Amino acid sequence: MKKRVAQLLMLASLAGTGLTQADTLPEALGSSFEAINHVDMGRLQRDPLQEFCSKPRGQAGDSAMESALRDEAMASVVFPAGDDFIGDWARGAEVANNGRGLQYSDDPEAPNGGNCYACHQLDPAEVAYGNLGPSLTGYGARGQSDVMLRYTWTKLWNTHAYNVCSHMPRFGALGILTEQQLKDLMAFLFDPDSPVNQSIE
Amino acid sequence: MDLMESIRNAWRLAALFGLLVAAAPSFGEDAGIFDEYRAMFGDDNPAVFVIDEGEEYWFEPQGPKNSSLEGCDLGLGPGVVEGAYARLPRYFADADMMMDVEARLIFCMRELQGRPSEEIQGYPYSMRGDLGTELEALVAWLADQSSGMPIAPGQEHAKEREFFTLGEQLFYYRAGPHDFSCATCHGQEGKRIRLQALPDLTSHEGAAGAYSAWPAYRISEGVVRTMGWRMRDCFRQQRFPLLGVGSDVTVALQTYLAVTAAGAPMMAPGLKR
Amino acid sequence: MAGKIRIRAQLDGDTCEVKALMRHPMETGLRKDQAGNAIPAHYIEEVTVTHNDQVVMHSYWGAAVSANPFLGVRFAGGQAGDTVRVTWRDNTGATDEGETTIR
Amino acid sequence: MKHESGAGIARRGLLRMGVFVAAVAAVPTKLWAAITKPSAAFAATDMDGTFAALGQTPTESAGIIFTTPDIAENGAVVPIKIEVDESLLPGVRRLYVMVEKNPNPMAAMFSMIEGAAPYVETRVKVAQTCNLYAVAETDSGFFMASKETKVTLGGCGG
Repeated sequence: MKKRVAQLLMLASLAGTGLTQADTLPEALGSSFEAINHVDMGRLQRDPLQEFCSKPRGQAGDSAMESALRDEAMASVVFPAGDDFIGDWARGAEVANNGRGLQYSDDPEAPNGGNCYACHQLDPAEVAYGNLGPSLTGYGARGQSDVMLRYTWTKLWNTHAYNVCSHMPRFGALGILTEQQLKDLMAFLFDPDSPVNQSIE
Repeated sequence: MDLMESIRNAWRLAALFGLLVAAAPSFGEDAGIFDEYRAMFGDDNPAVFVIDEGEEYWFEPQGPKNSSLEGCDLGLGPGVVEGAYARLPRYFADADMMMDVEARLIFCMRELQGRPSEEIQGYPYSMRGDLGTELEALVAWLADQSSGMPIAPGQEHAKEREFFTLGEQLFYYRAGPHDFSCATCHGQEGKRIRLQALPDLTSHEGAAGAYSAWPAYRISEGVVRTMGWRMRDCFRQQRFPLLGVGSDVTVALQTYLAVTAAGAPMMAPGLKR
Repeated sequence: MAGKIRIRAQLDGDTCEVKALMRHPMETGLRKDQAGNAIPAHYIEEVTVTHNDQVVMHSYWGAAVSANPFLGVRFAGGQAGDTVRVTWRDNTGATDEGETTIR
Repeated sequence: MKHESGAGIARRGLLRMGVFVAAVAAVPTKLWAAITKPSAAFAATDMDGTFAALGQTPTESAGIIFTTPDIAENGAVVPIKIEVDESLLPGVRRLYVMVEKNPNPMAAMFSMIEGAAPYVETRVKVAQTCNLYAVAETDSGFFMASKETKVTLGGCGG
């Protein structure tokens, strides 16, 4: 990856002279972005999954590739020791509400958020929720079996294990959230005392 | 596992007593919840001040050459500002480059005024506590000079068509620790993030609504923001590095958007959250 | 005198409706800039509206009035062609004014 | 908006955003001195303190028609409108706007002088979801109306 970044940076310095303009995607990326704070140019490199999922809408991907990526995603999931899935729902609520983390404007020392409300309804009392993903209000009522817990953990860890090219970030697989934060989110979803599972008048 | 068992029991109890959560109320897209709020603003858009300031900057002699920008060719000939914004981005033979309004202004400042590009590129957009920057003001005025005119970016030159394709590829480019592309948020109709409606920028209607309204006075920040800033800040939230002003990526994406929006009238500077 | 206040004054029956938009950052003194330094408080403290040199409305503001402030007031006794003036003074002592005629 | 020549150009050289080149207005000093600023009320840090500084906790009045949005897209700018039904509440001399949970609730005080109607529209900052107050001062004391405005978390939350 370092070599690739160096290559991109070299292109960037060429473009900076104003003598040339990009003709290709990698050239354009290399000449247009610059590293800032803790965010480096390596961020622009795609892994095979990202590359596969970058096809313009309507363009079908190779189905063999798709199942290989799905299998790889499934294999990437690390379950908590002793299947101890459930943390503290109140802390989970904070993770769900926090939209910060990994932006160049964020404090790299502060914990990352899950930004769940950007896309999902959770606590029914919170009116500011997005709809890019399905509503998760009342999630605990979907069941509390081991299968359900493992399924949900897997979705949080690497959503592509079930839905290749889902819009959701890979919170576990890419290290956005810690194992403890994921457990707290699980509690936020499943704990009967969690606001997610309360009704409002 | 005791904890899990007790949680399951609690659920069984809850179900028994019929306490399960009722379907929570759900808003549609924007569902008009901010209509009342937005209606209270009426026509009073503080961008009017910024438009005036932009006009003053255009005619003000500056830089080592002590020259104004009056001779700047925005694509319709030197000094022609009316309708020029609506025809961007476009290919400029004198620079042999595709340029958006910001790239072109920086080019003109260098060529006509002798000001180094870094002067503007280093501080293009307002930071907290600022009332505005020269670039924002110029863009606001130029957009106002195209108000009501149809969006009609250049697509004759090979480079112009190439940049449309490049822009489309960039729109779907997923990368970074969150796997986000532009399409993650702006590729479907009827979506919102938190409560903010997300235009589907792949459709003519969505692209037209978005492209025609920038630059805009952003009430949350008290300043006019440009389309270039909008792109930069989207990429910040995509967890990408810093997007350069007037860079190939921003020009290509704006070309993709403007072509998708073509024909719709410019309505900028608008009023945004 | 070209100040940075936009004013509209329109008659609606006997009432003159005045709407003014002012150019001011209205800093609370509680915010920090990108470098983490406090941005000093800077806000309009006093605003008056006059009709043909007669003060009709006087106000004191805190920093909680939004940036680039908007003010709408109404008064009786105005006639088309009369002068309406809006004047402000901020906490640094700077002042600005703008005027228009009633339509 | 077309470019004008003449006087406009002269001031172009003076203009730099972020630096206020204020017009030196010929403001009669008596305008500023006519009414004393209720500094203690502006400095109070909660509603009780604000009312105490004014000298009285206002009574609810149906005569104050207070319009604020139920939900604001952004707390930095919340439009408010105060109207008074003078058949219910005559003789209003002053109107105040207060935001319960701001560091200093008092946002503004408006004094109605020659011919001014008890009416005001402005936009205020609302730090968090809370009650907004419209207070009217008459010869017989202080009256109020209040309304909650929800402030939502915007955009991507970061």
